Amino acid sequence: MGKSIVERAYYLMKLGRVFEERAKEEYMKGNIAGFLHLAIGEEAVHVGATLAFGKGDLFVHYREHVWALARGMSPKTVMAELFGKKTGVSKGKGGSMHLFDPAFNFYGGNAIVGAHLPHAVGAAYARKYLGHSEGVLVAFGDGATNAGNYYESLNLASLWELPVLFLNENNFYAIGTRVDRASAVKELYKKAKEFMPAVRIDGMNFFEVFDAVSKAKEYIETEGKPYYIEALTYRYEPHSMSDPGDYRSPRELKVFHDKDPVEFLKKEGIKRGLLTQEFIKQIDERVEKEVEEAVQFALKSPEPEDKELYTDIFCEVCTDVVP
Amino acid sequence: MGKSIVERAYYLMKLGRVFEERAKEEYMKGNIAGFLHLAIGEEAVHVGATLAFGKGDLFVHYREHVWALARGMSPKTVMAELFGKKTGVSKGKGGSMHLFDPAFNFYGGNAIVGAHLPHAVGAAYARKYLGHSEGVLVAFGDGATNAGNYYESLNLASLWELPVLFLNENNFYAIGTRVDRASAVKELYKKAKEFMPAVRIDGMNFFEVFDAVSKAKEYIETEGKPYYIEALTYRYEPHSMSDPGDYRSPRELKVFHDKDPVEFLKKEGIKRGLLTQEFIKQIDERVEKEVEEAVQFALKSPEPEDKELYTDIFCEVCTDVVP
Amino acid sequence: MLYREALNKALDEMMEKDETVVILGEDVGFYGGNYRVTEGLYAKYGEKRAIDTPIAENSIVGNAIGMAIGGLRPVAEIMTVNFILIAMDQIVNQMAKLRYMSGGKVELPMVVRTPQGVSKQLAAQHSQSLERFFTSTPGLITMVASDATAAYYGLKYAIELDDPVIFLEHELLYPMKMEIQERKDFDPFKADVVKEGKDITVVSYLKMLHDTLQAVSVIEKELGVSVEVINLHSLNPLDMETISKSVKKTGRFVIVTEEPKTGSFAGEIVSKVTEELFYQLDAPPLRICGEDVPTPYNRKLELLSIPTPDKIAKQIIYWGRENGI
Amino acid sequence: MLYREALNKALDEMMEKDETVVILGEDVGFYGGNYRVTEGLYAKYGEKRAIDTPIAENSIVGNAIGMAIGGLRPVAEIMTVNFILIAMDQIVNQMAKLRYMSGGKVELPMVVRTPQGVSKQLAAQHSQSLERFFTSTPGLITMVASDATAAYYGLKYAIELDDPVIFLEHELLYPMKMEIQERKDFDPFKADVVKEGKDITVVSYLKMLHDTLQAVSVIEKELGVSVEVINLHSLNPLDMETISKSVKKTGRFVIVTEEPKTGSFAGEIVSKVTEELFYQLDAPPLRICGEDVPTPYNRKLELLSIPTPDKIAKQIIYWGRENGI
Ligand SMILES: Cc1ncc(C[n+]2csc(CCOP(=O)(O)OP(=O)(O)O)c2C)c(N)n1
Ligand SMILES: Cc1ncc(C[n+]2csc(CCOP(=O)(O)OP(=O)(O)O)c2C)c(N)n1
Ligand SMILES: [Mg+2]
Ligand SMILES: [Mg+2]
Repeated sequence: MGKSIVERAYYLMKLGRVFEERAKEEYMKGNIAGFLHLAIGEEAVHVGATLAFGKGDLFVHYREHVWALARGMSPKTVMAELFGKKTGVSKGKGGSMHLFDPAFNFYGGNAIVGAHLPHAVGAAYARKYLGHSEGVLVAFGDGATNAGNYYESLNLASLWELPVLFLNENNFYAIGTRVDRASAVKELYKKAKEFMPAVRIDGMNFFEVFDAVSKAKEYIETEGKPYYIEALTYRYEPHSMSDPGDYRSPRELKVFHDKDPVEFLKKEGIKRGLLTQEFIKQIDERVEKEVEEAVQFALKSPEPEDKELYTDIFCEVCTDVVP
Repeated sequence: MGKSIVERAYYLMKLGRVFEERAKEEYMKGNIAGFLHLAIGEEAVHVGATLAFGKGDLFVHYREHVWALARGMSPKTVMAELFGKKTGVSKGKGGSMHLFDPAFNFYGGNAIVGAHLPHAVGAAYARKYLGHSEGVLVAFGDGATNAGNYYESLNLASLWELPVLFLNENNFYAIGTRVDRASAVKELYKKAKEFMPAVRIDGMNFFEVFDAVSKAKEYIETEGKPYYIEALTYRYEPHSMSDPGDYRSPRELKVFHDKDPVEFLKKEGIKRGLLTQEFIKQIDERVEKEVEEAVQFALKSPEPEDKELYTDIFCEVCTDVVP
Repeated sequence: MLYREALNKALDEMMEKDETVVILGEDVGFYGGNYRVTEGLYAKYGEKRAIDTPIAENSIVGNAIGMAIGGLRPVAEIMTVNFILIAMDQIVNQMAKLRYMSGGKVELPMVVRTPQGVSKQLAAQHSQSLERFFTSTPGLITMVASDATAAYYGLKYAIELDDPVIFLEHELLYPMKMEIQERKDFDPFKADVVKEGKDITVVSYLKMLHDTLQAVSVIEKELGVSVEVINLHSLNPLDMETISKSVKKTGRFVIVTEEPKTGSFAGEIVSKVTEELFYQLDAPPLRICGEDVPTPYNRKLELLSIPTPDKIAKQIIYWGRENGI
Repeated sequence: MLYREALNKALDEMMEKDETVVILGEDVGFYGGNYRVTEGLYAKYGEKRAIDTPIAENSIVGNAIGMAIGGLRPVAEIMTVNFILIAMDQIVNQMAKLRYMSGGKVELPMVVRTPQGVSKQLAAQHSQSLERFFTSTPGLITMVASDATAAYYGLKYAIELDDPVIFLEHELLYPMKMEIQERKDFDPFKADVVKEGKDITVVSYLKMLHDTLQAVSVIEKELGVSVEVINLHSLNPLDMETISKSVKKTGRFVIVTEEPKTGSFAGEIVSKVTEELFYQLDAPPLRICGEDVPTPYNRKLELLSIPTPDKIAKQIIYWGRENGI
């Protein structure tokens, strides 16, 4: 793995971490509201996968700030969206759970568990039909693997031979329900393996994620068929800001904190000679600054105008006819 | 296998066959309307499974006349239902697709593909909770195995350890779509085997069906866990009376006609000394008579009264308050 | 030509013209469609454009959304409206809302076509009209095709539109003989006054429009009035202008739909009319709708559960007399 | 006590009394419920009676139907109404129709509880009111719990009823302090006149009832009238008797709901009132509802999208003046 990729990864993982820690603060101050789902602890999956995957479409769920930042979306417009401002990526209409930007092939931010899987399958169909070479990545939680959408999507991607990478972020919990209390098959990737190659990886380890996704990308784009990765990861924070999160033991938390993906990348990067203390320091400072700027940008941005309530429902033709 | 069971099986399979052939005629005469789905060719599955399964709840789909007859429901009230008469099992309100009779633990007749699977899971939960010893059998087509309901039900029956026998009647077609054009996994039972023991059997062979279901019943009722059987079978008729059915080759039809389950049982029964020509002749005559009686009963039965339009929507309490 | 052939012609022409138009659904390809609406398109455009799907309605709509995101103009068929209930999340939470919640960044040029209504003895789970679910969802366009002209031009219009459209057909209209009238300027958002009159305004669509038209002469004769009949092509947005103009003239409003009355889309029109035209109304508005029951299998009961030409006439005549018309 | 505690008390008492009562849903057991409505029940009744399910709403409702068939009285929780869209087939095609299509042979004593409404900045996919989908489906009872009394008695009533009930709560009411009034004779099918008045009838329920009550004194002062407020406990069946009596007295009708106006349940009530009481009405009926938009995240826009006490007052005052009240 090249030095520049690891450097980029460190920057993005740190950016994600600091961005989200700050979002949490801003939530407590009342600048952000609604559901705020933090991915702190899951950065290796979000950043590793995004970097390895290249430019293909991303479909993710409501826990998506780090995905968006890793994709290159600006911390400013993402933060502004969390603040509900006009300058937000979704004009302040979507909020934390609904970041969208086709310019970055970034399609949500979906808040209905599993509902974006069929979108990813359809998009892969379209891209393949139109002769694009890039595949589609869809990420979803352990909780999403027990519902119909999931299963139908595995079948269709396989049946139609579509270049979809199913990335299952198994963080062991769906709100308060531990994975084994919801899924009869405890190793989730096994629920996919009749349909496509399926593997399980350590999602706390950037290198492992990057390699697995690189390999998967290669497979889906050359074979034109789907692939499945179950990445074991952990969210350090409760499900959302309104969850007490008291269903997890301190012991379990410690096990995963000891595997902190940002710390791991730092240590391992230095060990492999791909990162330096100097570089890390620089990045840490840069990230603090960027996040501060993002918050300032969001704070200073205007609210959407009242008339925005009625825009973006329909295209022009229909907007004209709707009373 | 005892002689009496084989005799009973022959009677029921023949009854099913003649009943449905007659239903088809009556449909053409205009005495039956709507969707009429015939199970001609599938009798070994319906009768074999019902006889082996004992008294536990049955949940089946719209192709259910033979299931109902095998369960012991009267050809008269079933035929009357097809005629839409007051004396029908569902008072003429359900028709061919909706035969229900809790007195026989018979719960449909559901016309939404796959929608009855969650009912079977819930019923098994209730029965187990209430301490019943009998399991629940749910039958469904190959077409039902590609949708969410199916998958969720496999997971739940396994997760909750419920005595459900999933009986997949793979007749190779969902209306005009051949099984391999809809399911990425071509051997359907493999889609269940991460969740429970799953086997594939020859559904044209009564003996094989009876044995497999007996074994499955034993398993679910002693282990309190689900089991899966994929029975390969064939519907000789088109999907329903409104389907031209021209998507299947004469060659394919011949292959399966050569395995006619009624003929097979006859031949094999005689060979094994479990049936006699004499007995068969008696039964054939009896069945003709019973079906004729059923038709006469249906013909002579009255239409439901007009006021029936508004009954059976709510229980008494609510019926009183609804304007 | 048959009504269903008008739909087929619309699909064929759009697919011919624009290779991003694809159709998908259960048995729409190789089999030619359960009601033969998509007949011939598989042979002509191949399996990549006439896409057979498994029985998985939630995916059909969800996949169509993804296809629209990915640059296609999908036309999804849900075999009958009864099965669309499985896809309600994709329709209400996704299809209708993605544009809005993305601040306008995600556009979904897609159509979900489906036939609805009470056909003949298909019983409760196969005999429903559900326009109320779509018309009450902000973000959806709900069109109806009551005749071959609306079927042909309306469907083409829907496919060309950049918004998600629910396009409702009626099972009993498919085999009906009708001609497509030359209507280059067809605008689904303008209702048609199919019969002029000056005393009673009757609005309807789909099969009920035809039943209403059959009832008109009896009503006119019995009440000694002239009836104006309006045919809607779009239920939401609704052409209140045409309705309003008519009601201002007649002072009396009737809506005929097949949905069960309580909670029906008919109630929405009645509310709009009452709110806007209260002082112009000379009689209470009348809804002629299906009964508030699941549809029974028995034919006699089934016919009791929905309006028929005879019942439409009787109810309007009764109401007319009660209200001094 | 809190509103949500009234619900908890109802569940607890019913589970205590009848061991066939079970609850099921996402996080209802071990976790105690997303809104803590089911808190403590897992500890008290065990995992077989406070059943945690995977995220599979269609199964939750479908399983509950099966449980009811199998001899239990299940109370299913759908975490929020937004997710019930995934279960619409089970609700509309199964739960509502099984009794009818079986000729009365299958009885479903079951409740599906779910909170709805616009909470605070949860955006389009998590901020909806969907009573129109249930109230327009023949075969379903739709109850609403607008206060602790209706929550407690209403839920117990629903659980004891032999029919399938959709029981709607409101997310913003959960943490509100209220007392359960002693109402042994509580009948959800009778609406309550919560405030008497003689000039305007205002009907509402759930959160909007509270907003309406807040608006009343301003309205009364500004218009110099007295307002009668009716609180519904059941939307279908609907207690038209109480509404009718009130409108006959006041001659003026207003309905306040949170649903987007077009196609709302409010429209159904307006239609019923207009049909039945046309000649008693002195002014056009008024619907105060949510706007016809998906719910935006931004707080200012969100508040523009739904009625508030202030807007309710303004709209009624404006309408009153326009119509000479
Ligand atoms: C269909 C649906 N049901 C319920 C919810 C409420 N809900 C939001 S997140 C969540 C848990 C999802 O867990 P998982 O898929 O593991 O993702 P994670 O939150 O762990 O990233 C639930 C139940 C929802 N948003 N959508
Ligand atoms: C959810 C749903 N979608 C579509 C249909 C229309 N439909 C009725 S039967 C059928 C085919 C079912 O095939 P299969 O499950 O193999 O059962 P079979 O008819 O072969 O017994 C379809 C698509 C339906 N009834 N329900
Ligand atoms: Mg999780
Ligand atoms: Mg089949």
